[in-house]
Amino acid sequence: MLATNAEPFLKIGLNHYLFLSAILFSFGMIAVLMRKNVIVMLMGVELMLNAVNLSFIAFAKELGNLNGQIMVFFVMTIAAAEAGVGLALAVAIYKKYKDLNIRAFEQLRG
Amino acid sequence: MGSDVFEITVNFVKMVAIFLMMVQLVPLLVWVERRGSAYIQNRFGPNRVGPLGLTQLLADAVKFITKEEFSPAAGHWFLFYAAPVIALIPATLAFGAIPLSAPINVGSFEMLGHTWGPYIFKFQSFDMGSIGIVFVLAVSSLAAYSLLLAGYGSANKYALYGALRASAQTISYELAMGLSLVGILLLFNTFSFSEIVAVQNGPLSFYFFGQVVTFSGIPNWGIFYQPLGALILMAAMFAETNRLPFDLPEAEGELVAGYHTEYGGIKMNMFYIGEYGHMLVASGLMVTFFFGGYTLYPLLTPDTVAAWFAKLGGTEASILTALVLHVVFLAKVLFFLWLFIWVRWTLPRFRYDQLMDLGWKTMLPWALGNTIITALVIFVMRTKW
Amino acid sequence: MLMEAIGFYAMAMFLVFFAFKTISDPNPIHCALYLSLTMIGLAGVFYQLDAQFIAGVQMIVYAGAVMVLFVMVLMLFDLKTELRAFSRGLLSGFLKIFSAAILAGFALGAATNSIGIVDEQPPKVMSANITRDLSILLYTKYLYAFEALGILLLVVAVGAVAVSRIKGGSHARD
Amino acid sequence: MSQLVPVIVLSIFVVIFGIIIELVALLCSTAGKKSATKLESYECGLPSDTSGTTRIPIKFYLTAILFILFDIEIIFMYPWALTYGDFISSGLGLYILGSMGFFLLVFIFGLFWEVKSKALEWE
Repeated sequence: MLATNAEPFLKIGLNHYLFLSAILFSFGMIAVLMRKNVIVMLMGVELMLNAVNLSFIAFAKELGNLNGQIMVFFVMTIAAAEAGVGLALAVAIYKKYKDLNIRAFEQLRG
Repeated sequence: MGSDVFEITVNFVKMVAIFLMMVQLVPLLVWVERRGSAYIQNRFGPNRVGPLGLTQLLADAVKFITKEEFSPAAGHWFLFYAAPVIALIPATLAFGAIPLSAPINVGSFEMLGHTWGPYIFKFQSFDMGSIGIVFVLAVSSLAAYSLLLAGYGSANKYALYGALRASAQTISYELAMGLSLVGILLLFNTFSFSEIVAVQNGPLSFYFFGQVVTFSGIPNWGIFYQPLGALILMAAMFAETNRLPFDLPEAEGELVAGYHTEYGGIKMNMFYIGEYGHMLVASGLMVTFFFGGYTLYPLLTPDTVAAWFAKLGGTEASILTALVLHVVFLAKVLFFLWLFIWVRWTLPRFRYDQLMDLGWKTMLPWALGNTIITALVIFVMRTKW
Repeated sequence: MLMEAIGFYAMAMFLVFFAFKTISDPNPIHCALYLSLTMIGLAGVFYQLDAQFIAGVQMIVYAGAVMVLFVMVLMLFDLKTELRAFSRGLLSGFLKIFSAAILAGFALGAATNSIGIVDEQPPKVMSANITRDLSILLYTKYLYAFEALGILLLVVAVGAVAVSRIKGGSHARD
Repeated sequence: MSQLVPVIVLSIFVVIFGIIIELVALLCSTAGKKSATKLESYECGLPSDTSGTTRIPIKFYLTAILFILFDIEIIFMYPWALTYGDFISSGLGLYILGSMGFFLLVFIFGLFWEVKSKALEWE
């Protein structure tokens, strides 16, 4: 009886990984929405991308199909490029306004 | 780690032993370095304490442990104390993945009224199988963290600047290091260390316009195919370990002592363990990729050595074979470690702009050229015309 | 099965803990360090899910390069602990919390509801050498994407250099 | 999973080893007077001036970002090197050489551009 009840928790499958991925994604999203520091927001974006990578890989394993892993490879590349450009912009903003608060970006017009 | 108590215990003990081997090498190398530098510079070096100054190491250890412990008030004490511990991890994990000798086959035996089945123990902390090389690169890319943490935790301008210099240098030379390995991977087409060692354990044989050409008597070592790759890897390793001629992070004329300005006593020594561990990993990688790993064809291969002990049979023969091959590996590694020390006391230090120019504008293009030429030659030679 | 479950839950707790610390710590450098620990843990999970090469790439690219860049940039700025790490403002704060909660609920709900979408199948056996199959796939089916990424990286390199050349101070606020 | 356990165990062991060494050193350390001057950051004996931002050249950051981009390009070469022999032996040598040749061309152009635009100059 106990064994059958505990089975959904003990038999690790796709759902567990998807759930973990969803939690990490939510954390990343909260960081993007609620932090003030631009760089911490970028970290939130990285966390979200990684959570998506996790679900890609979980699906790849479940379906026995390597396309998901290839996709993760591409996502990682683009995420690294995005982090590079994002940080370059943050450095440029910091040089101008001596501040990393997201509010500093409101000045960016014209 | 294993399927039963015996296997788990042996694997754990093996792991700890390999780690302690790495740690134990440090005082010995420090002694070799002091005496060797003294020899090179026509001095005596430490020769008062014990025979040949060997017990100087014990005196030093006592001194290190009894130094006063404190962390700078402006700094971040947790990161300050964490940095030396983190410095140990990359070298240890990378060294654990390199095969140090042939695997040991243990036949089934009786102990405590229980038959313990046959085991195979790899002579390395863990076998990462088909991604061994990627694992080593991945782990050694974490080395920049301990430098950055040390610089940040000390709250010292020299330390911070030294840490930034050190990590910029480490990551710059990682490019040349990663690219210099592509040539050898193109040749052997595998990420597994044991397969690379197995390929090199044989006569020199390669494709020559679609025909296999074999030179018996010459080992099939990577150095014969990739001399430039070996040279670039070696130079990049010097920069990765932050040793002379690339020890800009601790250029005392400019930066006091770089990222370990605020460190003293045993914490300083832990950075040394990390540095010498990196040297050990570098030597191990050189030996494994370019000098046949633990084999020495045609004299000492797993087969010929096993034939010596054929009379003993079974487990004992396997253990003795592994030990003999391990001595072969150690001899090769010690040669490279001596090379590290020799170069340190021979060459002067670079300037920082020269260092970065060498990494980005000289070694990276050369490694790229090496890769392209290797690919072209392999394509021309292996295609059946 | 039990060992697998213990491994998974240990890993999951590690990840969730450090991800939480990442988004909640007031000091940005600590955030970056916690995030790099999260990345290393994710590499472990990838390894466990038969993506050995991807796990290695995750370590090299994320833990070894991107997060080092983050830490370096934060040291460049010499930021102190932020007294107000989270943005404030009554209405916008409420809206943010509300939308974050709704979106998090959507994500978790999607994960929960996806139970049963993928049919129970006998576990497919991945081929013996996944890395080799992965690379063959990369250079045949996904060749176009691969070349496009090469060009994207070139563009990003040029762009990053150009952005970092922007002179500061000429149009400063004060 | 079974392959990952030894790595985790060894990492934990090393961390514990390091902590124990630091604790032993802490216990054995000679007690000295803790003065404010001693706890100050070392600046060659001058009174420390930790206020004000340390100015770090932007170069370090630029080097790091270029490192990331080139590192990814190098990582793309690893799977290529792994399967190069397979492609050649199945008669697709020219295909794989050409596809990587284009990628390498872009790589070399990028490196050339960085050198040309003096992004890699240190003075």
